[in-house]
Amino acid sequence: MSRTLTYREAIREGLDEELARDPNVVLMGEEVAQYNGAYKVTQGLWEKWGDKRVVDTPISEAGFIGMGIGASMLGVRPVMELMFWSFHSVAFDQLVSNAACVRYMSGGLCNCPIVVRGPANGGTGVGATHSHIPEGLFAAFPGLKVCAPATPADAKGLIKAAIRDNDPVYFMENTLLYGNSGEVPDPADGDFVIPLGLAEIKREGADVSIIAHGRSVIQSLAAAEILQRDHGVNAEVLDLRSIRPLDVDAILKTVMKTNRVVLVDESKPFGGVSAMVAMLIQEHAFDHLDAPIKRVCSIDAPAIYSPHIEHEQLPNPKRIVDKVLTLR
Amino acid sequence: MSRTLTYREAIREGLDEELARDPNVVLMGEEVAQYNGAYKVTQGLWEKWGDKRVVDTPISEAGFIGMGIGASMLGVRPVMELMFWSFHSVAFDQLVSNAACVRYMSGGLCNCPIVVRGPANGGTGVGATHSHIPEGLFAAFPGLKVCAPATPADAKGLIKAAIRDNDPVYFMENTLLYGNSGEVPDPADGDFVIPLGLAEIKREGADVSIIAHGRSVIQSLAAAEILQRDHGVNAEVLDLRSIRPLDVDAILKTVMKTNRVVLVDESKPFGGVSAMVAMLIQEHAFDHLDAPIKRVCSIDAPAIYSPHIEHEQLPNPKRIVDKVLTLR
Amino acid sequence: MISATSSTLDFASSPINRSLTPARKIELFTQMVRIRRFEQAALKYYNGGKMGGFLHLYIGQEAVAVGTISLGGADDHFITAYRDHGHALAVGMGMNECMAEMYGKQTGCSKGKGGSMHFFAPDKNFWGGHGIVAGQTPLGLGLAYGLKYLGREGCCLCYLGDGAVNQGAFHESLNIAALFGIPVVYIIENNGYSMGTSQERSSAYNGCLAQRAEAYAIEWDVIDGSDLYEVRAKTQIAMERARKEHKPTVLEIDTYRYYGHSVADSRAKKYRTPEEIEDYKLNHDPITVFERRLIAEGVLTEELSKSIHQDAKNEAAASAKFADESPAPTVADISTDIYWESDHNTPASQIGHHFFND
Amino acid sequence: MISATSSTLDFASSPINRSLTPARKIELFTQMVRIRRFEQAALKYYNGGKMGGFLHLYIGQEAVAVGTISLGGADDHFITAYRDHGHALAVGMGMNECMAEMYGKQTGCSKGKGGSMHFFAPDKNFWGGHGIVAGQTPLGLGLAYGLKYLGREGCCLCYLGDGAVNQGAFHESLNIAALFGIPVVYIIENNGYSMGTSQERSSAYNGCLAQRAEAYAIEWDVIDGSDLYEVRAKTQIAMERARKEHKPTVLEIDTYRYYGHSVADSRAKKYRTPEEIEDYKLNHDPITVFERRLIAEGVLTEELSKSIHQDAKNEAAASAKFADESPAPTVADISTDIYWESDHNTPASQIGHHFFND
Ligand SMILES: Cc1ncc(C[n+]2csc(CCOP(=O)(O)OP(=O)(O)O)c2C)c(N)n1
Ligand SMILES: Cc1ncc(C[n+]2csc(CCOP(=O)(O)OP(=O)(O)O)c2C)c(N)n1
Ligand SMILES: [Mg+2]
Ligand SMILES: [Mg+2]
Repeated sequence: MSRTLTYREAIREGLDEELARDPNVVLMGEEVAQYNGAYKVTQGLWEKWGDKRVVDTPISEAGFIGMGIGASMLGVRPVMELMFWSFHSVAFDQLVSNAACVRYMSGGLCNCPIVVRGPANGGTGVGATHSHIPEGLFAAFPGLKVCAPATPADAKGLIKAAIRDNDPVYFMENTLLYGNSGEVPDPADGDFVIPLGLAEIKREGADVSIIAHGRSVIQSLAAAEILQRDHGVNAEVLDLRSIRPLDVDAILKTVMKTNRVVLVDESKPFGGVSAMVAMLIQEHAFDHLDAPIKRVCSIDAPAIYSPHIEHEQLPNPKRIVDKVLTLR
Repeated sequence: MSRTLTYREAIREGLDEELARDPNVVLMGEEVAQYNGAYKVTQGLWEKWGDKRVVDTPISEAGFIGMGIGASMLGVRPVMELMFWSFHSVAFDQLVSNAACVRYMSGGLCNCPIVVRGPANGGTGVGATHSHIPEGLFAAFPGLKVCAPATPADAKGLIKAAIRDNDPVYFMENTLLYGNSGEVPDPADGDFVIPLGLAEIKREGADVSIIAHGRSVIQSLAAAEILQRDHGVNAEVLDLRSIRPLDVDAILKTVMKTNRVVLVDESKPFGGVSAMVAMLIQEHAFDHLDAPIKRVCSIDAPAIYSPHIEHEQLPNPKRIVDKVLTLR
Repeated sequence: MISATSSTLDFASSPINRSLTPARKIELFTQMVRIRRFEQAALKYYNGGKMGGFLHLYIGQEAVAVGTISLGGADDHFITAYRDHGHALAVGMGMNECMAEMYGKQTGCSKGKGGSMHFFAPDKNFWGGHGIVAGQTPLGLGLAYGLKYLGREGCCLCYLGDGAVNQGAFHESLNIAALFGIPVVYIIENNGYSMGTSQERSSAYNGCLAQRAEAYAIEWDVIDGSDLYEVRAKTQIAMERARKEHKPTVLEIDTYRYYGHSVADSRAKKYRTPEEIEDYKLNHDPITVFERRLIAEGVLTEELSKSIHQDAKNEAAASAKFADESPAPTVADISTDIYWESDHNTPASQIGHHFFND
Repeated sequence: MISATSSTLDFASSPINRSLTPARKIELFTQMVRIRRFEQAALKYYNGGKMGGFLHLYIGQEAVAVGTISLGGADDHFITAYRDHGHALAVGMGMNECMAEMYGKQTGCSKGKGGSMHFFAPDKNFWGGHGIVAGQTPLGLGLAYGLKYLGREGCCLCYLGDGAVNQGAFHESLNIAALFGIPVVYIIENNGYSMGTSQERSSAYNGCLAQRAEAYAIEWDVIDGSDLYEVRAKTQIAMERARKEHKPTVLEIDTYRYYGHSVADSRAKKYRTPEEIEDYKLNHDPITVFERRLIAEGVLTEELSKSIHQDAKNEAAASAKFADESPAPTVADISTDIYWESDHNTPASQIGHHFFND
């Protein structure tokens, strides 16, 4: 049986279930406890679980994320909220040198089962420093895992997998998805976990593959409907869900089916997840491509504030449709 | 007329000339003054230019790089040394939020003519946290410029261009190149500046294009000699020199000439400069490719310490040769 | 927050305040009123859906920006965090360009690219408006370093919140400021809360936050932010120390915000009691306190005060109209103001690809 | 550096030292000697080209690691920076695995993946060995947080250098430590220099570096690092405060390194005078000081000392032989120890590509 939950509620339910499952799971971050979270993802959890399990921290991202890493080496399972993933910039050393490298540099003696989660997206009128899109940035570091769910069910299933994973997992949510609703399996029907590393076809199609992750999946699905309705193009939409591990097989499979690819990625165009996916496709499915791989990324500038124009900078259905149509 | 200088001396000469040209140029960083620089790039400059122009800082990268950014907004031209570029991790917010975004967020009212320079490379037995390769990471941020010279002449010409540029330029040197010698034009023959954004063919060839930057250029040139001698393959080696701005025309030109490409990039394989270059090539020269674009990156793990094996993790002539031979 | 041990000295008699002409006093009062009325208008139109993102109101803190910035000379510079409307108007920015910025319009001070958190006016020595907590503290250090480097006798006032003191960048800045002798004055605007977290729950300290300066042998002081005279008197000392002796200071100015952390703050009334807010309005509101004072001094009348309020209200309403009628940026505008060289179409900007849109 | 106002108390009579048996005293002396002899061997073979990267010698600082770590119980944990050989041997790691690590061999404590700066032995409560200056300070906080969370009565000793105090992460850690009541003891090993920069040129401070703790209402103390008894007596107080009261402490232990910052330090003899170094060797060398002390106490004889030195020398030489003869990692070894799940071949590790080698 399935109920409808918002993306926000789905993550909260996942956190709540993991708090119940494992007494070593502890949530921490700025305003996650008494304030219920800046975006209310952790609403009610402090009241339910108390001071030990849900912890408000000072505005010291390097300090408390490093603290979580240290505690995890001893067996605690910290799930740390960055109020915005953009604030990774002040904790970067802890995120990429300590969390990513400590296992390696100790020859496998340490491990670091942390989750860092929070919203990572543009489109909310908060300007350039608050709108970084760091999936590709972190996936570039071996030792880290990254995922970016697009739907409530995926968000719940993946946050639970992330918490149980024994490696550092950076979990990228999206402010603009928090209010979206979708079906999520009922806990009464059993533990609902979606493994990292598994992409999902969100829409079957035959003419072109649109490959995306996070909110770009939702935009791609909207574009696919327009393509079908107005242009008779039947697009397949593949949701990566997890960036590292990455479901390369699923990527190659859809490419071999449609022979045409558009990648949709909220990153800036220099690099990002999509440049890597393009590299993999052209390397491993070269003979299956009928046209160059195209991308729809954010327009190459720091994120603009103006609400009048902000959504034009991001991938949106119109830009995706236009790009797909250039393939013909 | 030309003299032979080491890469280290060439950078130093460039710094010295710019200190002489513009009284607002100031060098700062850890141990750059009295100690002459951890890698002796700034040797003698403090003695020559004094406390005002060459400044030792505490071990506070966020503090002093942020200070340089603030000073630059007022007209000072700070050239800041990161003892290792790997220490970007503790100054990341200043580097990517303040330096990259302040012009944009102010609608063009502020500008930030800073240079951040230092070695960015593996291969020196200092382990994972000291061996990050951040060219691609920073080039992903619109607002930043990045270059990575491979030869003494390029190092001198580019550092001078970087200092004169009115935007933030992140200048990536290489510890393993500091001692390399090469011809550098004599200052008596005029001001020697190499503009950012200009790639250079370092070796002409017809059979395959090897595209690289930084020390990978040197490795590629060595590989090209082996390919010629042992396999009769005539490789062209294109040195990107500058990562952003990027000489896309030169890239496409060599690809259209040889129709086969191997990218050599010391980055880890998820992303990096090479994934972006591959994306551009397949998009804009799709019909000119006779084979998939291949890459030689570092083996996908944090940098290993062991001197016995460390150089196997990096691109090296053998790995490049092997990769080129797979194209046939 | 207003500390219990608030001073009973009368700072009206400090030389820096005695030198104020009646006209200048009215001007300072007017500035505070203008900030308040501007923000009340902003709140109204934010709630009316005219703006994006956050709106962090400065209401209740006006004496800090107006008092400190009133001391600035030609070579004194200012930089603050995202709660920046008060400082912007105090340095002399117009309501129009500020309101238009929040509306995301081309006529905004940052062309609609920065928004509420990112006001800038380098021509008025105002360097923003910064969203990353404490990220501006090394920049303020750098502005002051620049002044010293360029041989200008001035200082930089760098503002931050009580929650921001726990960011590493601030600590690094303090050490460098003291070590290098940098003319920077850090002003902690202590409104008692960082979002929903009280000072006690975010900071460990000895007496007060400013006292952290002692760790670096930096001078510090605590100021009652409801008294414009006190703000001016004590800040002036720090600025002179910076300008003349190249020595930094940390000032903690106790103040209060009436509203939530931002307008989106759903819990503003949960972590503070209505009594707490009411007490502040009655007894510590910097505008009311200064108004009473100026009336007692015979400088201001109730009538004049009313007309100042009315003028400010009108000016704010006009700025909203200006903003509303201004053109929005175009898609092409997204791609400018990224590189100086590109914006100036220099030879350097012609070489290689700077942008990677297809 | 040894401060001028070094205490004249005799810490031999502190209860924690009075409780030492003669055998245990010899053991502590032996540990210091082993560290020194190990490093002298390391230096020899480093210069002989057997190792890569840096070699940061601990010689001169031995009483700090040995004195503090000797106080550790089952639930006390340790973490330090890159100058980590002393701590490693003091927690009980073998010379073989340490030397082999520097040689970059499979038999190294980190399988040759970490090198000199990255020794680890979690089974001995030793968590590294960290290269980024002060990057370990939040980790130490976290280990101590973990102890408290898991309900274990222990503490974490987290070491850092005098230059490291100027990193933001340390400051953030101190605030959290005090605010949350974390059982961490920060030990500043003050050897007077960060690379070529003296304490005076890198830090602004009031009296001493440990005093920075006052900003957070944290207890602090200064210790003469040449006297093992003093190190133990004062550190014990801090550890008990942590274990029993969940309160942090900052200790500054004045010490000295004989050699350069690292062996590559070309200027080690330029920023310090030969007299400075000589004075230290004669009057403050922790091994000499403790040796004299134990001889005076009748616990040690010169002969026994000699044989301890000789044994340590032999042990170090044997470890070099062991390292030399051990196998180097293979190319395949590069690709392990990245993910726990992959190393354990779990179902999770089978899904999706974790690695992107072609
Ligand atoms: C590095 C960073 N972390 C978190 C935030 C989110 N945030 C914005 S304002 C704020 C509270 C700051 O409080 P304070 O410094 O007291 O300033 P005030 O808002 O009271 O003026 C937080 C947590 C941020 N912008 N930057
Ligand atoms: C963030 C960072 N910046 C710079 C360095 C380079 N570095 C390594 S050790 C060192 C000096 C540290 O001095 P101190 O903290 O006094 O420790 P000591 O070496 O004296 O034990 C520097 C600058 C680094 N490893 N990490
Ligand atoms: Mg506040
Ligand atoms: Mg030191």
